[in-house]
Amino acid sequence: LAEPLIFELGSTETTGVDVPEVGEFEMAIGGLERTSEIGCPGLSEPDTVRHYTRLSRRNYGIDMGVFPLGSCTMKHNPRLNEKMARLPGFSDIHPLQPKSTVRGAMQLMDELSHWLCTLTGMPAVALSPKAGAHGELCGVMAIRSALEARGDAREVILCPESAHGTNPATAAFCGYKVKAIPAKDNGRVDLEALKEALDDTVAAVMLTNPNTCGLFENEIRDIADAIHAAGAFFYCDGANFNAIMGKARPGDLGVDAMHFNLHKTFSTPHGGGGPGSGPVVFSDALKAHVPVPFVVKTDDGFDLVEDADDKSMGRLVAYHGQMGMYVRALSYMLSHGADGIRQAAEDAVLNANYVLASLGDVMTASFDGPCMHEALFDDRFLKDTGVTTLDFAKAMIDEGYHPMTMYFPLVVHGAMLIEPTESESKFNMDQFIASMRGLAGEAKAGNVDRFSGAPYHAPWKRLDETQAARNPVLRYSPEE
Amino acid sequence: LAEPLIFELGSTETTGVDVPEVGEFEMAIGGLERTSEIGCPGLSEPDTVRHYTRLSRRNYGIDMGVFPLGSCTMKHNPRLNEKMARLPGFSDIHPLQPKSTVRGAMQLMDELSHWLCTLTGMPAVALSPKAGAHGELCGVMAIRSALEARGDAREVILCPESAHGTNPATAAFCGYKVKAIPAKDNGRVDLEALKEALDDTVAAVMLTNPNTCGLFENEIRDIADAIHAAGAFFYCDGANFNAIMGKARPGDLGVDAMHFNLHKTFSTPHGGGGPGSGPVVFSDALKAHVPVPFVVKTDDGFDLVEDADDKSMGRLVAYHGQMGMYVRALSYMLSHGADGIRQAAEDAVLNANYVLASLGDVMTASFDGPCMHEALFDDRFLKDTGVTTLDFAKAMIDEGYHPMTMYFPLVVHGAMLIEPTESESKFNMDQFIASMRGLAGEAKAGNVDRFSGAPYHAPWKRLDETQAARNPVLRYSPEE
Amino acid sequence: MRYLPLTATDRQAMLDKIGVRHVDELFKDIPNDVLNPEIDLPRHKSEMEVERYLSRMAAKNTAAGSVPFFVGAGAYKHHVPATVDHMIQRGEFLTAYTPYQPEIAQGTLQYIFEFQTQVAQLTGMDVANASMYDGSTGCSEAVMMARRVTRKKKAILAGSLHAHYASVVATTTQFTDDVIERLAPNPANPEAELQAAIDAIDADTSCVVFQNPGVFGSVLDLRPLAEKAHEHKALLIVVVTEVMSLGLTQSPGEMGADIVVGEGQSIGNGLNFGGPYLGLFATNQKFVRQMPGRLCGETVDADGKRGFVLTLSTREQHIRREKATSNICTNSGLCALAFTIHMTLLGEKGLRGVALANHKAAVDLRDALKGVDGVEVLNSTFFNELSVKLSKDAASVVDALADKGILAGVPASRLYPGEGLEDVLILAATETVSADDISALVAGLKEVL
Amino acid sequence: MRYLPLTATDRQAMLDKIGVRHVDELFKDIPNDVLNPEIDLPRHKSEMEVERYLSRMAAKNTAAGSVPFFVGAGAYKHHVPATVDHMIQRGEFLTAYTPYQPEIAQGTLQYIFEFQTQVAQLTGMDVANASMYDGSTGCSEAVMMARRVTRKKKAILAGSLHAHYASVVATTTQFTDDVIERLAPNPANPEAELQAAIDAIDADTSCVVFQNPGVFGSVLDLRPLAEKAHEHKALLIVVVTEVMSLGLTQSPGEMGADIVVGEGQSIGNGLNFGGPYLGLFATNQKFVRQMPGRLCGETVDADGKRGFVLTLSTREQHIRREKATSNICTNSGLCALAFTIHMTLLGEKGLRGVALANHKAAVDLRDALKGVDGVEVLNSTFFNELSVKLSKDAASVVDALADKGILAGVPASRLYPGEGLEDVLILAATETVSADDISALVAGLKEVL
Repeated sequence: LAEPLIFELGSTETTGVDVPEVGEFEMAIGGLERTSEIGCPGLSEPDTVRHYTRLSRRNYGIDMGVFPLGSCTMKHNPRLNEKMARLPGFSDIHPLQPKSTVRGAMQLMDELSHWLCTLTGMPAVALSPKAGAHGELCGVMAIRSALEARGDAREVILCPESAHGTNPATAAFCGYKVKAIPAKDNGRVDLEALKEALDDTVAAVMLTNPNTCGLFENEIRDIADAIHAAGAFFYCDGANFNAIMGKARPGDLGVDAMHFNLHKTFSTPHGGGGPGSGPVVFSDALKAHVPVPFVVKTDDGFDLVEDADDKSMGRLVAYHGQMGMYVRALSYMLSHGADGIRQAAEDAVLNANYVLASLGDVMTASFDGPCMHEALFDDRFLKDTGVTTLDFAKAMIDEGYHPMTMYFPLVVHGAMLIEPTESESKFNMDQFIASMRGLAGEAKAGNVDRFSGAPYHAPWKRLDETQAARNPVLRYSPEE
Repeated sequence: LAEPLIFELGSTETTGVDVPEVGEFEMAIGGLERTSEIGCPGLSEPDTVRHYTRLSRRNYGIDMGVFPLGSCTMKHNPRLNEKMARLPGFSDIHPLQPKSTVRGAMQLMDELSHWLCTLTGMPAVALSPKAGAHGELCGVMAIRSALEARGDAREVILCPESAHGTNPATAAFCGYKVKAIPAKDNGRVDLEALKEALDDTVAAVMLTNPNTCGLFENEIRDIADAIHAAGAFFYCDGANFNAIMGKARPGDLGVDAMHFNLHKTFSTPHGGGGPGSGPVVFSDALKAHVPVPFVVKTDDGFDLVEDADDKSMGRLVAYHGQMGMYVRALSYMLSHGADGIRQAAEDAVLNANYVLASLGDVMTASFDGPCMHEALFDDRFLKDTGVTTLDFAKAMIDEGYHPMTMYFPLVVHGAMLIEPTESESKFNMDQFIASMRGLAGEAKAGNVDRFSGAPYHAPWKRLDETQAARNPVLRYSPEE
Repeated sequence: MRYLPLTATDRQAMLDKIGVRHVDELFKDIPNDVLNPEIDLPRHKSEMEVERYLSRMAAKNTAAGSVPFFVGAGAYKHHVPATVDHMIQRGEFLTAYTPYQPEIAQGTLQYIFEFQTQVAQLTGMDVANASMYDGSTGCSEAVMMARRVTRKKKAILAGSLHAHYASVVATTTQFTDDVIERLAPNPANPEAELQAAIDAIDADTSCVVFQNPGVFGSVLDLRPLAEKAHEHKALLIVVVTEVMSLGLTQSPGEMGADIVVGEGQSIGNGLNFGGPYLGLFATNQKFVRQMPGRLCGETVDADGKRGFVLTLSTREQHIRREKATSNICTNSGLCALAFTIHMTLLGEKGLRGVALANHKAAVDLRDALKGVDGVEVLNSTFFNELSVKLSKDAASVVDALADKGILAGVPASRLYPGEGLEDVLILAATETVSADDISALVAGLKEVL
Repeated sequence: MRYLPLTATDRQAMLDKIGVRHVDELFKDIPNDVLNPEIDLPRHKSEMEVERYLSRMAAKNTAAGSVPFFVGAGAYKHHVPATVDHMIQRGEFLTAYTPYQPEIAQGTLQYIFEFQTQVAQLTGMDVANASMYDGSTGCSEAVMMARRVTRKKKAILAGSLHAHYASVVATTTQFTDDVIERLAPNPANPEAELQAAIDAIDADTSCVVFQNPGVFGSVLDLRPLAEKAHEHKALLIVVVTEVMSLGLTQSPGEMGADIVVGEGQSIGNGLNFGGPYLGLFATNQKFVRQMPGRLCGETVDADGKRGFVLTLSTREQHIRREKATSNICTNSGLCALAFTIHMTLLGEKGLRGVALANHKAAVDLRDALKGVDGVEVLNSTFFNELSVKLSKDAASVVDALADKGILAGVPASRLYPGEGLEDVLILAATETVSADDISALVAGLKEVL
């Protein structure tokens, strides 16, 4: 059943709140009262609850089943975290309250910083970036600040072809030209090609490690050495940190800056597209350039530094960043502890390799194993079946699963990137594997109809994205 | 997709909690350690969340749509109530804490009592009964206590044929014989027959008012007078109080005792079958016999009376009753206020009469209007269609609605009792009416298939209740 | 009014459709002189106002989690995982009705089936029902069931039984010809309590009700009691007010119980000042048709797919009316859901672990109390609760400690007034009690005694 | 570990299937000498331990709701209905990903479409995006968008703009050749701020950024600014940090804005010490393809049924990579959901009512402050916030009042250090401020000044 829009359900006369009556008084808004209609309808509370309950039931989330979306680390969101973030002492404090009234908040930021630095072996962290891409921006700006501080005007950033789109976008945002580094047949960076590309125009190399093919860059230290030898900085995209947390520290591998996605690695909710949080850890070479604000220890507790000095890059956000996400991430870390964090990484990698080993005979793995936390397949096994990667993914919906990531990374044809995360049980994995094997078998058996119109059992059939883009309807209008 | 049982999903080795390690110590349980396996499987937290999320999606609740279940008052459950009930000052207090540490709890019970007494015009209330039927028990026991106190051994309770099953069950529970009072053609008690039945063996008359046909007993005062003239007591089943709250007070109508269903009238959640709460208000004639505990005002606040005196019937429950429900009910009352409570009753009655007026031409109303908060139809309009009340109700599921109450009250054939409550908007009512008209039209058009196999679009087809009762399987067993 | 969707325009259109001019024409059956009375209660309040009003009221109570806390006696403070409360608030659970339409209530029905199984497993019995109101009302239902089964009248309530439970049984049966024999509490000698119960059984006995752990905390082997009862064709009803104990001790079923009644609050549910709680009710297969309350059973749908329905409802009031086994209708569905979710999180492994942590806390408490002058520990066995004899009146000691911000337990005299137990205090120590809490209690007792 | 489902048995079976003996064989690509480092952090904790640990930390902060509270300056305490937080915690919303698979994400997509419409209606603009991180980053995106639209470099930031927003713009553009001209704040003369912004516009100007109500609270008619900007083919970017004001004042669209950037926190979202919040971003139809961030559009499915998809993604980084309009990827989905649910509850009627209650509270505050010696109210216009000049250093006054349990506002010097505003205090009064709160503030000020 279709759910109407609120504009079709409500009226501007209806409201789901009781407003205090204020009586007559002389206003002081300079004669600028709004006289036009705003047009926003209201619904009573019962109808509001129903509308959003029904909408929610048209969504698929981690809470419903396996969500093997590669590169996105769709792990369990503990409800404890939600409860902790809602403690009035965290949720009901203002970013500009006197510091004497937010000692616990400063302590929390300091502890979170300590965990992030310890897990990465890095000396400094900037908490404030609002999301992963924002963290990248922070990292690259720190690199540029450091280079400018030493009078070194470099203009190029190197990225592998398999990088997330945010990497080149961020580099361009900071005024850099982006050059691609080729990959080798084994899915890793071509070290020799990298060395050739590295010269004194290169400001930084941005690498994701484990990379977007789900592989660890096994020449990482040679890469780091080469970067540093060229006077450049090594930026690591930490999107895939889940695979190695507690197992290896980026600081031990020569990384100069790395952002986290707290909502991936440390289980703050994806929330249908955010909010995120993208703290960045820095090496000694970059730490002078971190943005304000940050927490420092004082003799009698903590202080917040809010004004930038000469070296700091400045301020990336109003206030102090994503406090609500910090609470959730620290709650996750405290719950797991050092032992549980390592175990989580091991289980994530184990689950991915279990998928790789269990599907390798019916689907085509792009690279030799072992993989890290995600298993990459391509569409060679669909050759001549008439079934595309997209079809295959949509058919997974009919099996009760969210599809894997498709067509990314770009370096293999028709990519299917499966990341189970550590949250999946063997029972779930075995069911998932059986479904995938079943689908692969049906594709090979020529059962094209099973795929071409999929999903059949979702609330909607495939949606027409072309029409949406050609004639964008971005808001409700009554004349429709 | 079927959801396995936890016994099929989990293992006794798995747990979703982290237990503190206590080390070795000498136990003191008299050598009675459990050595046998308990057999309860555990699930990790993510799998637990998924299991119950998926189960929940197989349910229909008020939050999903119109729930016109007659006699059950399925009104909106405000989320504020849930939030208030979870304040640690209410949810995290022990019933046997020192009274000096629960002053707020006693105040809340006192205020709730005040609201219930004021709305009914009755002088006393017993809060502790755990549900409506338990409240009935409390009421009838008070009546018997009062009769015994005056040395009057009566043995009969009169109930109308249309009564809820709990009424005769309760009367029997208290050692009374139950005799039925016939109804008149207009759906009300036959006053003359009642008068005839009333003699000095009758302890009480139990009436639901508004009655289960959705009608107000318009001879209520004559009924009360007749009851009292016979030396009997007038028990009113308050299940349908929603129709008259704020509009009329049972105390003004000669009622001696009436229970509430807080989960119906005052919006505490039905919760798939409870918990309920069944406070009972009493007239002066009965108030000496209320059970303990109860709150009394003192010079410096409140006190809890926990020990029964000679007149009190005793104790019906451990502790103080359903505190969590008291908080929700008072939150509802404070939110509505005296004005909103009356408005709610009017809207509930208006919605029901709107249904009656809008469906009267295509379905057969059992009695002439106006009705109170529910509209009663019977199956005369389905005559010769091959469609039964049950079929019709199940077809409503395919329209996206919870069925109405069927085959109750027993006094009309193939009853369909529709109670929209005040929570429904006109928009919702119009959609519902259109669906019902559509179904009635299809039934009359002979489209029997539409009904006989219904529901077609629910997750399950009709379930075999006969098999369940013939060979009861009441628990999971591994050998199955 | 934020909960009322009808607008003034809607109301007028609807009155027009009905064909009346004023809504009060719909209330014409109500005698006119009592219609629309003056109601002397406040007008509606905004959500913010209600929230502030009730929050101020709540703040006048001392929350268990905010102080050293040793109060038990049938209701226990345990840590309930956040997941439990989160899940039970899903609208599809919270706002569903009793599952009379099984096609759209399989969520409720399946969790009840899981719940019934878990309760049967925990208690060591064959079958359990879908929950009662609470332990005390369940106890009274058990006594009445024993009468139906045995067709005998006399119920023996042991001294170990929580006073409220005994009162509820007595109150509920006062207008029947049941005979209720209440034995005296004896905190100093639980074995004597057991023996007294054994001795009280005779040919007229329908059942003997024994709580284990007892209200004073002792854990006993009930096999001798079961034997004697069964010799006389009486039923043994075992009451468990601390269901967490079943993770550590032998089950009532193993000891020979015929009916087990439990208070399920400890698992999944908060203290809530005494309610809502949930009654556990389990028995053996042969007595199923004499059981009160709802039952959920497995079946199949028209396609042969496994599903669940309420069953054996011919025992119930809505079918049998005055011939029903009980008048109970509403159960504790949402509390049972909380129970079953918490049990699923725990599993056998977690339950055993938490139970052990409870026992350890109580052992630590006992050891600490042994060093306090004026305190004599009465128990030789216990799970997470024990009784002590104080050198002063227990109620006044509890009040004095409450003034110091320590909730020290339940004075036995609050449950058993006039029974000479003024110097007895009942203290519980669950997994939520820390070493600091125990130290605070000990220090407080030393000051007060 | 309660979040990790694999048992030891499972792990072994999986290793066997993979064909390795130890999990570390799967990590063989990591240099062996850095594998499995000693991590000097605590071991895992039970849920109860974590809850206690974090609760103690939270208790060291003063919650806004627990004291008289007048802190604003871009983040506001409002009453958010319980329904909002309840609904956003439904797992299907909370744990969904960005809606790239529209067939199973219509819940998210439809609410985004509703959100975009609501934001467009509130701001008086044609279209809005699916949200930015917050107002400050949205502001910086707006400046960069203006550059793309006008192909000019100079952005003028008016003195009314929140200092953090101006800093974010400056920081974010520091490595581009944009020219950022920051005008001085002037709390005593907002009209002069406006005139300075008008005067600063020239042919090189890409945009002028004006906050309304300004950071010091004044509400101005921006039509003259829009006229001058449009004369010079520059864009007017209006920043609204208190979106609740749009329920009472004319919209930026009505005043001629080309881009409206808002901080949406006030509706649906708590204070959260500054985040997560949500940026509102609206513009006119003709600029849609230069907009940053996600957009949801209407379409149909294969059966012709209305549905929604993310659209115009060719602007975005995952398609365009280094040529994208922004590097933004994650948005504030859940905060936007809270916004749209709260807006749905409010509706136009509720929004206007709450906005009026805010203004009334601020009028009451102004009137009360007028009676305090040493306090000079600087504003002649305001919505729910105003600035005062004190006879003492504002920061020390705020600290002194904090010690008395009153959170009195934001000293202007915290936002504008070294700009000679040490005696200026910014105070907000929302619908949550009671008459008692104002009395407490006045009494406190009288003691401190």
